[in-house]
Amino acid sequence: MSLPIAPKPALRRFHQARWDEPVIFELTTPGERGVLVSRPEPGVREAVGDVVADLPAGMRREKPAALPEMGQMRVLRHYLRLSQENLGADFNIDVGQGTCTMKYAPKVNETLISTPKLTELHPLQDQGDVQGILEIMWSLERAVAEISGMHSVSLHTSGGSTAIWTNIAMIRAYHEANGEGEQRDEVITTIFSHPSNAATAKAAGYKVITLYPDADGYPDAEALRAVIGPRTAAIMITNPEDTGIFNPRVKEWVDLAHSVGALASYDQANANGILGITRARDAGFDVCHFNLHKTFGTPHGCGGPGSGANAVSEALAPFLPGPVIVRDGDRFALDSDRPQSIGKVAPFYGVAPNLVRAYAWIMALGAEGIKAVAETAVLNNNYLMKKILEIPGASAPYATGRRRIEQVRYSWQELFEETGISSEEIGIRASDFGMHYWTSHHPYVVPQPFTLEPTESYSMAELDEYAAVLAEVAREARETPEVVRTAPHNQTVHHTHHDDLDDPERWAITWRAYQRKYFS
Amino acid sequence: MSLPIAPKPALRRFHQARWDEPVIFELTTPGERGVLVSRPEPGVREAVGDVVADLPAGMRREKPAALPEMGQMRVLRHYLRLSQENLGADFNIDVGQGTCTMKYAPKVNETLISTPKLTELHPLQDQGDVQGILEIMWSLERAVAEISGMHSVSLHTSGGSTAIWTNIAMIRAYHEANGEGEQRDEVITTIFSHPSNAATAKAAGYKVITLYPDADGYPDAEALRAVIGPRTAAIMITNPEDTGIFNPRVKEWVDLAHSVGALASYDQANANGILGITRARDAGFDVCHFNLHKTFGTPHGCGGPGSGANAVSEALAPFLPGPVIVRDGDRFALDSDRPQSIGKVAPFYGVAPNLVRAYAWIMALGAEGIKAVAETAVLNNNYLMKKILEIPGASAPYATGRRRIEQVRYSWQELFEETGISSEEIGIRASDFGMHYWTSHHPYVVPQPFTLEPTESYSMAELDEYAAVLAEVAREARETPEVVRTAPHNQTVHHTHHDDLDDPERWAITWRAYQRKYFS
Amino acid sequence: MTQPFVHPYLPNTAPDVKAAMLAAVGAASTDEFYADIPEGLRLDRPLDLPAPFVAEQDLVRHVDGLLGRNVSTRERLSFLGAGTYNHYVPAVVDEVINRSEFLTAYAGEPYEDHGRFQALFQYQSLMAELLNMDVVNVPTYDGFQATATSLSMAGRMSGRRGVIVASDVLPDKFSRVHDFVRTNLDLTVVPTVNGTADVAAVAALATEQTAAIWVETPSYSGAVETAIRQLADAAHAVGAVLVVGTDPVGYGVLTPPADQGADIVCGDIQSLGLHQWFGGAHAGFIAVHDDPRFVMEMPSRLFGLATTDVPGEVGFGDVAYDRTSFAHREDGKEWVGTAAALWGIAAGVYLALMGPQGMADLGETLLARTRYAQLQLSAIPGVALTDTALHLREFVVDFSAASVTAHAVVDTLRAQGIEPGVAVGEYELLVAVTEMTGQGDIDRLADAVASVVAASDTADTSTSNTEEKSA
Amino acid sequence: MTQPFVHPYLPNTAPDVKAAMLAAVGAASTDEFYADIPEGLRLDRPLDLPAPFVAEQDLVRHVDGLLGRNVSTRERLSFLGAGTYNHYVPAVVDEVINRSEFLTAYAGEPYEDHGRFQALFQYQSLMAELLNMDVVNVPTYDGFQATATSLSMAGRMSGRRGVIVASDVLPDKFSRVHDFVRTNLDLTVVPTVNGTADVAAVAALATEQTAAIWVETPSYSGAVETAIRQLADAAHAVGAVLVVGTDPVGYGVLTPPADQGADIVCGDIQSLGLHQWFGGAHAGFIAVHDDPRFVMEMPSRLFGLATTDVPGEVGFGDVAYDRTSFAHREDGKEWVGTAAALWGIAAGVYLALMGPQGMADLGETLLARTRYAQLQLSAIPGVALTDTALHLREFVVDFSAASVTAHAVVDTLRAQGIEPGVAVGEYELLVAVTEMTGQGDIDRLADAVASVVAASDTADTSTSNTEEKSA
Ligand SMILES: Cc1ncc(COP(=O)(O)O)c(C=O)c1O
Ligand SMILES: Cc1ncc(COP(=O)(O)O)c(C=O)c1O
Repeated sequence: MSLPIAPKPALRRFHQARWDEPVIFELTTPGERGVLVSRPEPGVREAVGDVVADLPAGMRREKPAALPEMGQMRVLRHYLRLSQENLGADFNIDVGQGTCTMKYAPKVNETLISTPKLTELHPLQDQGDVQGILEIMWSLERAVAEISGMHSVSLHTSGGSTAIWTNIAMIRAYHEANGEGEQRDEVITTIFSHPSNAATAKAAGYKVITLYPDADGYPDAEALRAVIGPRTAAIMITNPEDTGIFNPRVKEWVDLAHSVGALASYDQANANGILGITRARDAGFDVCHFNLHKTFGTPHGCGGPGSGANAVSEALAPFLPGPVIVRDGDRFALDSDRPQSIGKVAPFYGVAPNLVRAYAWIMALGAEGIKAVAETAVLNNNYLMKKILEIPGASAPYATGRRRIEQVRYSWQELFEETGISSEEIGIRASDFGMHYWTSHHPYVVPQPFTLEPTESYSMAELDEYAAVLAEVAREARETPEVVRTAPHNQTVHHTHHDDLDDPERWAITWRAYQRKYFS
Repeated sequence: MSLPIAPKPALRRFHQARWDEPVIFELTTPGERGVLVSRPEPGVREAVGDVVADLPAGMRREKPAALPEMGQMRVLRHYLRLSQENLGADFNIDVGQGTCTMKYAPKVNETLISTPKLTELHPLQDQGDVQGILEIMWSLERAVAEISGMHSVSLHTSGGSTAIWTNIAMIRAYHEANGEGEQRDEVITTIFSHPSNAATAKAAGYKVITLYPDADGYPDAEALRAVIGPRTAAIMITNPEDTGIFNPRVKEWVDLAHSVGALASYDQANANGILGITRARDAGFDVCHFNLHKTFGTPHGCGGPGSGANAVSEALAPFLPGPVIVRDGDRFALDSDRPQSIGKVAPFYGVAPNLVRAYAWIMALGAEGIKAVAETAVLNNNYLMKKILEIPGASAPYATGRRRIEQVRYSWQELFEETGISSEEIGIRASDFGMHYWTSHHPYVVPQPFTLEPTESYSMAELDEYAAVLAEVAREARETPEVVRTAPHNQTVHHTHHDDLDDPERWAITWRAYQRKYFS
Repeated sequence: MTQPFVHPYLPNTAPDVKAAMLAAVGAASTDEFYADIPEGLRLDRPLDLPAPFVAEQDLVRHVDGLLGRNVSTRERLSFLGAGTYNHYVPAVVDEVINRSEFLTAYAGEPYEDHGRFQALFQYQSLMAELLNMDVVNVPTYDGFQATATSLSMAGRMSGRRGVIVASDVLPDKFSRVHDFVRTNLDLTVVPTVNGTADVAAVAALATEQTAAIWVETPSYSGAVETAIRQLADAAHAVGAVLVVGTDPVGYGVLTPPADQGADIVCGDIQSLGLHQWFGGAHAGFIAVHDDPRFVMEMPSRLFGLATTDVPGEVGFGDVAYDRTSFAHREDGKEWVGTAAALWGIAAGVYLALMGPQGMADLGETLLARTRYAQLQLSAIPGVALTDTALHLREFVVDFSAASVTAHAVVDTLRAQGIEPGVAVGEYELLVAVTEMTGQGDIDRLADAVASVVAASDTADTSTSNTEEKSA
Repeated sequence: MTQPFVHPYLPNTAPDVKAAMLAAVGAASTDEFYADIPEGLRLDRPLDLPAPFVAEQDLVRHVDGLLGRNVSTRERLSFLGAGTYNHYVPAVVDEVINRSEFLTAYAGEPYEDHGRFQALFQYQSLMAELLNMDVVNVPTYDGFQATATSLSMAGRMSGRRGVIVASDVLPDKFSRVHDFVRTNLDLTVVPTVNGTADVAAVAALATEQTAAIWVETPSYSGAVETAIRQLADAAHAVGAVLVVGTDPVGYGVLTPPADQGADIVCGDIQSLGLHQWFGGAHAGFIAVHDDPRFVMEMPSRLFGLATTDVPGEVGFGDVAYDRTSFAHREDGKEWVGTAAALWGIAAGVYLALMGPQGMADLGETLLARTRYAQLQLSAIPGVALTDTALHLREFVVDFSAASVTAHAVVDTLRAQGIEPGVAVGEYELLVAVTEMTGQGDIDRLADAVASVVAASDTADTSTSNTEEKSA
């Protein structure tokens, strides 16, 4: 063959890196060293003697920890190889982690945070030495307040769910402060609100009432009316819900809550489509949270650290975790003198690198840009929905014919009925094309679910590519189902057997447990 | 199947990442932007008017440059995908780029250089503002002087070959200064000295005489005696040569050169096995160079920037490129007042990031460590040689039964005769196992050559793995030659056709040329 | 500039693309997509945010300018600890966690995210070796949360409410734990003696209502608990569990609590390869034995080994996913969400680099330098240690005999570029020493403290006490 | 500590491994491997090097300490250029070239190093679009080398020795080029008029002995050559080629020399996505038309497209490898070696990010700010421009009318944290303006200069000249 090169086929011929690396313990070589540590100086040794030999009886570790012994480059190589076996959002069209808002985490923000002036800042330094970061945090609080319409903001938590915990912890403290702590022992949520709303409320001691949507998939205000009452501490809802459907009667929900003395808590992790469009406080919510690692462009780090932002009305402000940042002219200070505060929710003041990233993200876009984020996210979502619904076997249950906000919970139920191929299998096969989606959307109220949230970050061409892959896999499900069932084929590893993972006799959660269970 | 996991097979089941990305121009979407640039302020616009419209006739570009238009994340994704399709030394057992000394480039050095105090330093700043980098450069010069035994060092060049050019440029200036510029028009080198010695001498105007080794593969002193004389400007040799063989009579060579008034120039790019063991000046050399990107652990960057260090005797010191760093107590300064200097060899003072890396590498090891580098490199090399010579069909021509220093030029001639499979084909097939070697060792004095240089960086286990792969490919060459011939199979791309590349009518060196030749 | 707003982060703001996409879905404008949002809830003005820096170079100048106003512990000599420690982070750790593949990934399957599963399984396994325990979770948010959850686990397992707090706990940690568990558990604090647990008092308090005894080692003040075995026995005697909150940094030389009877060991891994990050880089571990009663109470993800269709291939998956709130909402164990996986990967790389010898060396260095600092400071007239316990990395010095407040010491030394520690009482200063604070640094601290004390001595003639205070 | 020397960079220094390897090859010690090195050449003492910092943390402290003594252009207001420029480097550029895969790779085949081949092919292609030329090399060391080689190519092609230097060339560049070509070429400098080429004088000098006319645009002083077409005609009239040395940064708005008859266009790409690096980040490009007479004279590698066994797969390989010294030693064209590939990848990423609009915006910003700076400075009494040519990014101001030396200006402004430029004559200062120096920065410079001049004015009553000097 000679030039020119033939046109590329419709679908990418992908193969993920496969290094077939052993588990790191198998790479050990006695005597190798990965990094050397500063050792006590002769003067120190002389002064203190042999501190290890002098340890009290029983306090000296008998056998060295059975960590691997490896040269530095081999450790590096091992982990670099593993990294290539991981599909970060920078690499794939990461629209398949619906509700998780995988957007571009701008590289410039990585540059900004990589200064020792942040990495090596101690939280208890002289406040005069930390004015820069305090100003950034304060400014970020103010921006979140404006975006939510709320009065005060805390940035302390390192994830969305712990921010939701903080919401309920503040609600609990509020009712207690009003002498209604005992009386209000119920929290109402909806099935398409993120599970952490239910789970944190339960952990805080509440009975959880979960409402199901009406026939059109809209949150059911009549159902709410039926259960809400003097025992209600709060409604805790996501909006748009995990279906991408916005509750048009959300204000009515909030008003209902208030009418019985309950508070309204808004899980705003799904805010990406409504930034600058509508605000939590304007609908009357008392408290809400955002995931900075979703909506505000901080990276997800394989599952954290994220960053939660809790925003509250003036009435709830005294309950925010402490300390808070206060501004006095050009100076910023930490104020811990807050008697009604729920106290600490995290060691210090939040995930500083993520706070700087989120701040930089906002400052790169401004009001106009942030609104464009929302508008582009919904445009992308409705565009992708059109593409997906063209695939035979795919559907978007509920609110048929209506637009969605930033994501859609789809269903492969039709395809499943026709072919027996499950949504999970389709997702796995999609990975053979360098894409994938996540299917943990329990309980499967939507059968054979998959949730796509294209955010603002992906180009039209990429959305087309993603839809084309799903169409191809759906075709395979009909025409060559074995290919799908035995997938993945172009991946780092092959079809994995999960039975051992649920059996205490057989599971192996660490290498040492594995060795003990199977080789001793 | 259930746990435990079966043992891994002897050879890694590798597949390199395959993203099947188009050439970047095909990713363009009109209107997208990758990064925005600071624009003239209103006040500037007012003062200067429309500078573009005001350009003199013919000076304003008519059609915008046909660069792609892409959002930032898509540019990033494209290049990140390409990066995974590249096998850096961090990823593979990179012993196959013989003579290139692929060693660990310590990651800590990347951290050290990534400060704005280096990246954003301008070479013409107030010398008071650049004392840190000047001290590092000065100290590195001193270390190279000690390692070579030479008097003075320049770090200006950005590669080994340009350092060799600098050697011959200094030699030329020296002879000219002595009135022998015209007379001395020949340079003598050996066939197993790196080609750049011959090529730079030619570029400097010299006639090049190339000597072949004696029957044992040792540089042939009698051959030298036969050609050396009053026309000789210099001998320019590598030692150990590209075969890994050290010339035991090297002092005799240098003395011979001096006896006819010629200079002796030492290509020390292959010094990795002799650091702290033997020194250029101690053998009488007048000038030598090191590749900091080989011996001193700076990364190769896909082919540069590297960094060359030229070291010279006191007699040659006046000819070093300018400026030089001078120390005065605690202060370091740049001295440009050097009338005999050959002048500039590069824009400023060398590849600063590499100079800092090399300095840090030396300071991490010290005298004991650096000698251990050499000893470990030769241990690794002789160990690997043993493993390779156990493979039927592989041989190490010359000096049979003797040890080598840091590398060995091997031959697959026997295997080739038996199977018709060439060394190049074997190298390509090895890439299916995540390894490879380079075969550009022209002219093929050693037939079907491959050169392995394991350096000090690879563990015994990795050397075993490398040898096992070659053994396997050699077995395939005999038993399933088609597998080898049609390789690669587990790579980013498949067997590539190279005919178009040598035909001016058909070659396509840029996208625009390709479009013009094939699509217009 | 009347160019349309096209932003590098928003490819589909390119006008032609946007128009094509709108056309494809049959919408006249993006407004149509918001049909479900009532007019009354629509924000009718632009957000009131500062003018942006859309050119990347301008953004950098702005943010660099702000961060440039910070002065870090690299520019000060720092003995600050109290939860966040100044340990060395090997460059390879940062290299790995800054890899785009890890940094930007989230929740892929064990196929396309094999690397993440393996890296986190290895983290679990490496921690397990350091702690001599068989099960370690994918990190939760921080050591505060890990401890709160560990105590809650004990409560859920036993159905009891009582928790005896046997050690001095960092007040902020106590605050977090208390608010987290207070609906389900009652915390009773038993004052320590000479820095560590009053074993007899603790044992005496343990009853059939006790869910757990909670020990911290090193404690708030850096004291190492040497009576874990006895405390475990006391717990076990009443059917309770021993929860040990700890910092794993010392277990290269110290006996891990599991070897002394601990049932749940938990804490923070910031010391293992994470920068200080202004207190923003914490991650919590919970370690238990391989006992399903314990394991099934853990809320976090647990990655386990699995076979694949190909012999010898190492596969991974979620162990007992049904525990989680992902699977069962409020019927799961507490909840699981985005937590601190990347920090776990970092700690794994750190432990792999350090190896047994590195951790042993580190432990020894910490013990030695801590002791050295204790000696140097307590040799200053008027300065005393508050206890004679074994200390790792932190200890408290008392200036009361010198009549100098801790705040005065802090203020004076800060003016010299030294952060001498955290004032934890009127006269008490919590000093942290790590492998980053060498002998010269400690000597400098001691000299500076001696000057402050001497200066006050001249001002105030009260006698000084060179003895260790509680000796 | 009597532990054996085991270093993290040297895995096989682990004693058991070393012993096993020695045993495997039948050697008693590593000394045996050096049998060929005569005793007399063996160094019989340890190298005399400073004591190392084997603990990584100590190394970092040491090197950070040294580099910490630098004060960078981020901490000063810098108008320094003269070959290295303060342009903005988008973060994505650094992310890509810092990827381990690119950073540590070298010379793999187009299979396992497909990414490198594609990235460099794309670099060539992106540069080609900016320059409107069909062939661009894999970068050589720097713009100095690129120019020296370009002229040598002209000499080799024509067999002639004459080179007419039509522009003001940076003296260091001239030095490098001269020493490189002097054996084969004679350089004749024709003085410029008003900053640019004296076309008539150049044309008059061109003969059948002329291999090339060499133009620099922007010149040493930042003057843009507007008569390239005429110079090309002059060259072509005698069978010579026009070699244009340039900085590609302006070609988003300026007509590229190829459109005006240039045969070889060469220069440096530091402006395209590389940091200043103390002058250590240069890379040279050579661009020619797709004419084998030119292409076959290029010493550097050239990557070209190729088909593979799989339709639609994009393959790559070396174009005309036989040109190179790799293939034919001294019979190749000059030589090829490790040069500056990574910087080329960087420049490719930069151009892909910038796109046509970004490069147009950048060009406009540079022209506008340059002009603005010229206006602001020349408005100061006693300060004049040295020519009226069109300038891009750099220009020279003359203080002779104010009787202030350039060095005095530099010294005074440095004390205020401003690097006002490079003194290039007793009274002449070369000032560089980029997209990084905003209006406020330029105003600050002008104010500072005005103060210096005013101060000297008070001291010295000589009249000042507000006219542009050579106008
Ligand atoms: C609506 C909603 N709420 C809460 C969360 C939980 O956030 P996190 O994963 O940070 O705990 C998510 C994340 O998926 C979400 O989509
Ligand atoms: C012995 C020898 N000399 C010179 C060189 C040339 O170095 P560079 O590639 O930096 O030009 C090499 C590199 O391969 C070499 O091995």
